[in-house]
Amino acid sequence: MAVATLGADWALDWMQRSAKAVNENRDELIRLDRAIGDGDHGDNLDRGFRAAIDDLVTASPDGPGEVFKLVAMSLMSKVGGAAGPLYGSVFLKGSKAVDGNGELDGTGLAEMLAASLAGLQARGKATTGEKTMVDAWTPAVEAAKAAAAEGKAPAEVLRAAAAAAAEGSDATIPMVATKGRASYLGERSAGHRDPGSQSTALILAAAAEAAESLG
Amino acid sequence: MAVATLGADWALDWMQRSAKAVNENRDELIRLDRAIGDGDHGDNLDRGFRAAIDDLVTASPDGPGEVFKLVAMSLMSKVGGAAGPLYGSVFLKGSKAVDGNGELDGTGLAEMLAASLAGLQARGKATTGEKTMVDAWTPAVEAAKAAAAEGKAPAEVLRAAAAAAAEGSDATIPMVATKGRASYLGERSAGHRDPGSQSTALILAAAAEAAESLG
Amino acid sequence: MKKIINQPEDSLAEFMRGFSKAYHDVVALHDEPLHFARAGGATSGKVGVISGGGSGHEPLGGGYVGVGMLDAAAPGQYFSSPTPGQIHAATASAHGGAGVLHVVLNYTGDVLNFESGAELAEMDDIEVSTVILDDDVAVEDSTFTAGRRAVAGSIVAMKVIGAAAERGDDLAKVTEIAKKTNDAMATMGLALTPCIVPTQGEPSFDLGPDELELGIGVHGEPGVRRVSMMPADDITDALLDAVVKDLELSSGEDVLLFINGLGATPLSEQYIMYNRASDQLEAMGVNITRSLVGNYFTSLEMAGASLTVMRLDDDLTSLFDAPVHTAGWRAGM
Amino acid sequence: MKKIINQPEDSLAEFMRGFSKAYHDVVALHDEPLHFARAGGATSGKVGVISGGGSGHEPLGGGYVGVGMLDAAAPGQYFSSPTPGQIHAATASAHGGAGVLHVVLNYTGDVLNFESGAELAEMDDIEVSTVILDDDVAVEDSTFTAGRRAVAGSIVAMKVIGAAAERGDDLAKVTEIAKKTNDAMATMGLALTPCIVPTQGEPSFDLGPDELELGIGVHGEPGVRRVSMMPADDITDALLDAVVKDLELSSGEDVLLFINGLGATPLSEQYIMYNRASDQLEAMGVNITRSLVGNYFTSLEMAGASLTVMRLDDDLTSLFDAPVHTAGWRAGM
Ligand SMILES: Nc1ncnc2c1ncn2[C@@H]1O[C@H](COP(=O)(O)OP(=O)(O)O)[C@@H](O)[C@H]1O
Ligand SMILES: Nc1ncnc2c1ncn2[C@@H]1O[C@H](COP(=O)(O)OP(=O)(O)O)[C@@H](O)[C@H]1O
Ligand SMILES: [Mg+2]
Ligand SMILES: [Mg+2]
Ligand SMILES: [Mg+2]
Ligand SMILES: [Mg+2]
Repeated sequence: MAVATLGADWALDWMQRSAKAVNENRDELIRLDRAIGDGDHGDNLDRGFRAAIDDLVTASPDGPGEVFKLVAMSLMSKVGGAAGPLYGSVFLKGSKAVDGNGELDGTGLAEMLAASLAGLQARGKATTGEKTMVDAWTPAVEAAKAAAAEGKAPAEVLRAAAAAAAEGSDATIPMVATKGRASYLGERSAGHRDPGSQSTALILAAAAEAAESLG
Repeated sequence: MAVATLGADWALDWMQRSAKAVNENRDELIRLDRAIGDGDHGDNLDRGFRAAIDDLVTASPDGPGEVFKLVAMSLMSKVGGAAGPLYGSVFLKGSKAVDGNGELDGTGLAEMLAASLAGLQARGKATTGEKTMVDAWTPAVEAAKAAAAEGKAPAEVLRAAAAAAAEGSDATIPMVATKGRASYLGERSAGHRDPGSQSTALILAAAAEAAESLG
Repeated sequence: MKKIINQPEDSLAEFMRGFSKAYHDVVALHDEPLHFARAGGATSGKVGVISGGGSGHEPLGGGYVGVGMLDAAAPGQYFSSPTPGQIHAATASAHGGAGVLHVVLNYTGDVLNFESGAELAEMDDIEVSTVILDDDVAVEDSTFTAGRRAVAGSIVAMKVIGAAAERGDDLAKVTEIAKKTNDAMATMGLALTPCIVPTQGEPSFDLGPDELELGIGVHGEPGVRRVSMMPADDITDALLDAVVKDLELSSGEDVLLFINGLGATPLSEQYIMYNRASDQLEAMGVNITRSLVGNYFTSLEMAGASLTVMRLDDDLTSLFDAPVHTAGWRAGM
Repeated sequence: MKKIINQPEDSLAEFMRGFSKAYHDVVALHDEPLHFARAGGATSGKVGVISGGGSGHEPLGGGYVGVGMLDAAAPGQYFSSPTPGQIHAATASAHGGAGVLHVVLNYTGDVLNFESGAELAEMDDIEVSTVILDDDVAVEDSTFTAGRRAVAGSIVAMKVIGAAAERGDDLAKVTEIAKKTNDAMATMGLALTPCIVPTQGEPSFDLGPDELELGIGVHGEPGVRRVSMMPADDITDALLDAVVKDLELSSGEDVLLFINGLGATPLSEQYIMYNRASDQLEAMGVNITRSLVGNYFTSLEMAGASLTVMRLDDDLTSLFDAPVHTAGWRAGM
């Protein structure tokens, strides 16, 4: 039976799994970004998550809130590109949503993800349908909220979010970009998956796996 | 039976056939020069002979001496590279060897070719065995002299010269260059035909054909 | 990947170290956070001018830092914008007490990171003003996109803006000139072959052996139209038409004509474009009073070029002519 | 052949026309015979300095004509020396009454054509002196070859020689400085990819996807050794070793370190070489008192670079530092 709340261990494991997933999918993310952007998304995130993991190892964060804050700072100071400040906001706002350094139950997770999305949108000013990572985050947050409202366990909430993010990413394929570098292509951006939506799906899948591995 | 002397018509026809041969072998000469030089020999000579033909058409040279002098001036002023001044000297000294604007018999041809070779060597300071066009001209002159001494007709003298030039060019293949651009390669120049010896063989073959076409 | 590098991930650091040693009389390399500043430090009482962006657009990075141009620059990773920390540090290095202008190239990443960098600088009580450059007409300006991109014209903008700061204009005035400069120019480019970012190891895009791409982005972002190879005159006309239309140029006007090479295109090909464009502009009655041709904003070893036209008045002309001493642009001193 | 050209055989003329329009304040293009001269004409009483050689080594041709460098230049076809007529005309344009120095790059074609050009000029009663440059150590100097080749160091030689003429040295003295300059320098280069001469339409040589060629000639003449790709540090060490050995450099000496790009090699890669070479020279106790990095002598769009070291004394240093205003090199004015 799944654990009822997630703490610092889960948060650390999530980040480690994210770093691994990004690293394994580095070339794929580069390929996606090359089609409608400048081809550096895989490199940016790989560098950023490596730096974050290094920082996490030297610091000893007490709870998930501190983990996310450290990750946010690493991403913002090491990544650059659009992904740096955007994922930086995601984790910074997420960290603030974690009450103290408390553990997160299903509802807490859904609230944290909602805060992350709000941070992303405050920074990037994008809404759904603009072919950005917002198109993965928005359905993920909705799915997490629905699962939490049904009283699902944290691992299930995260799995629902991850599945919705993946679908959301699929849905970016036919879209015409109106934000970010891909928007410079206009109609020619249609027919390609948005790289940021794909990295979002990878990162949320890592969150679910980390929770599931707790049993 | 072959004609006994060659005049302006032959000289003009020679130059036209030379221009054609160089043009048809332009890529081959480029390829040879690329292996041990800078790849422009075909382009240099093609440009030079085109210019020479243009100049010949507007001028109306009275005899072979005038034809060769005009060609020498065109090559020297239009070609550049090593081939420009070298072939320039060849035709300039050749033109001076033609008595007045007289017709050339076998002996006259052999003398003219000998003067050409002397001009080439005065300019380029190369001797045989240095992997240059001198290695084609030297046997050509010897063969022409021998044929003339045997009283051969002009066409036969030139055919002998052309055959010897072709053999002389073959002989450059194993040589190590010690003059011209190929000398910068040292030992690595061995195993490749010298492009200038090849163009010499083409030009002397054109001389023989022009004579043979007179019947 | 055939490149003169050691470990791909060390390339940037090694290049920057070599650069700063070779040009130690002009620029200083600062670490943690990484940025370039003038060797002499900030000029007291002068408006500071900084820029920044992804590396690989040579000689940008430190190449335009020096008297008459930038006070500092924040170089990101290859083709990736610098971080807020770098921008903050560059701003502090450039601050001579009269505020700092951020010259930002219009890419989402650059804009976001410069916004955060400006916030950090303002927390230090440095007055920051921002101009966003977007000279590329290949991408239609529309409220439905992130706007137009910034390409080679940016370098001329940095030159003109730097000269205004150097002559003592205040922050408001320098900002105004910066906006005017951006409005006065339009650029469009093309690429024939891609480049390889060392840390990516693969070509930034694929083009057939007989294809070229019009309106290419300087990071290899796809352009407007992929077409079969055409003669230089046709290529030039396609670029010039778009630029002239955007600027609504008319007979009797004075302009700068600027051909920029993307890296692997010989100068001779750039001058062939210049030759055509100048004939066409003259035929329209436009006066080319200033010219610039060369690799001023590359995409590593991409083959291709861009064409920029900038409308000139007396003030912009004298700012363009003002002395400048940087690694990448030197004149009059 | 992907190039921004029209008809291949028109490329040179179109490029030169574009170039001379863009730089009409510095150089003038003269036709029949084709050559470039300073826009203001010869300087009365000054020794004239001319050079010439095949086109494609950009920005050579007209790019180094101007105050502080050349008075005139005779550009040949791509990679083919100019004709005696061009050299004669360039000599006449450069003659200010104090004689003219021919700065000749050591290739048989160049030497032969300059000899004839000098003869023609002397028939006009112009005193001509000649220096033959041969900085390339890749090719062993030996009485059995046509000697060493002239490569990138030639540009530094032209700068130094031009400065000596500009300060008023007479023909004998300028010639002496020219010879001393040539003796003080050594260069070696490498190539990663060939270039395509427009009129040839094919790569100048073939190299495997994982090969490089050490000691390559600037026209694509085969080099010393074809080897597998190596790290930048190893490449740099190989070039530097040959150069240091040739110059018999020793600790405590002052030198110029010059990295030259052949066309398609990004500046960042050139600075990676600079970074390594400067560390190595410093470790030997050699002082790098002057630096130069960039595309000063290209082979069209060849990828590759060369490394030049020049021993400096006070006089050569001040000539290197003297003001210069040409399209390709500008400083101090
Ligand atoms: N305004 C925005 N809001 C949300 N996401 C954005 C925005 N702009 C870009 N993105 C995301 O950023 C991704 C690109 O990131 P990255 O390649 O690292 O940066 P850059 O575009 O600077 O090279 C896009 O795929 C998209 O998902
Ligand atoms: N000193 C010399 N004497 C005679 N022939 C020479 C000499 N130097 C070079 N050549 C000839 O010139 C040819 C090269 O001509 P070309 O390619 O047109 O000139 P370049 O070497 O200037 O590119 C060589 O193949 C060789 O036959
Ligand atoms: Mg990207
Ligand atoms: Mg040749
Ligand atoms: Mg990027
Ligand atoms: Mg040649």
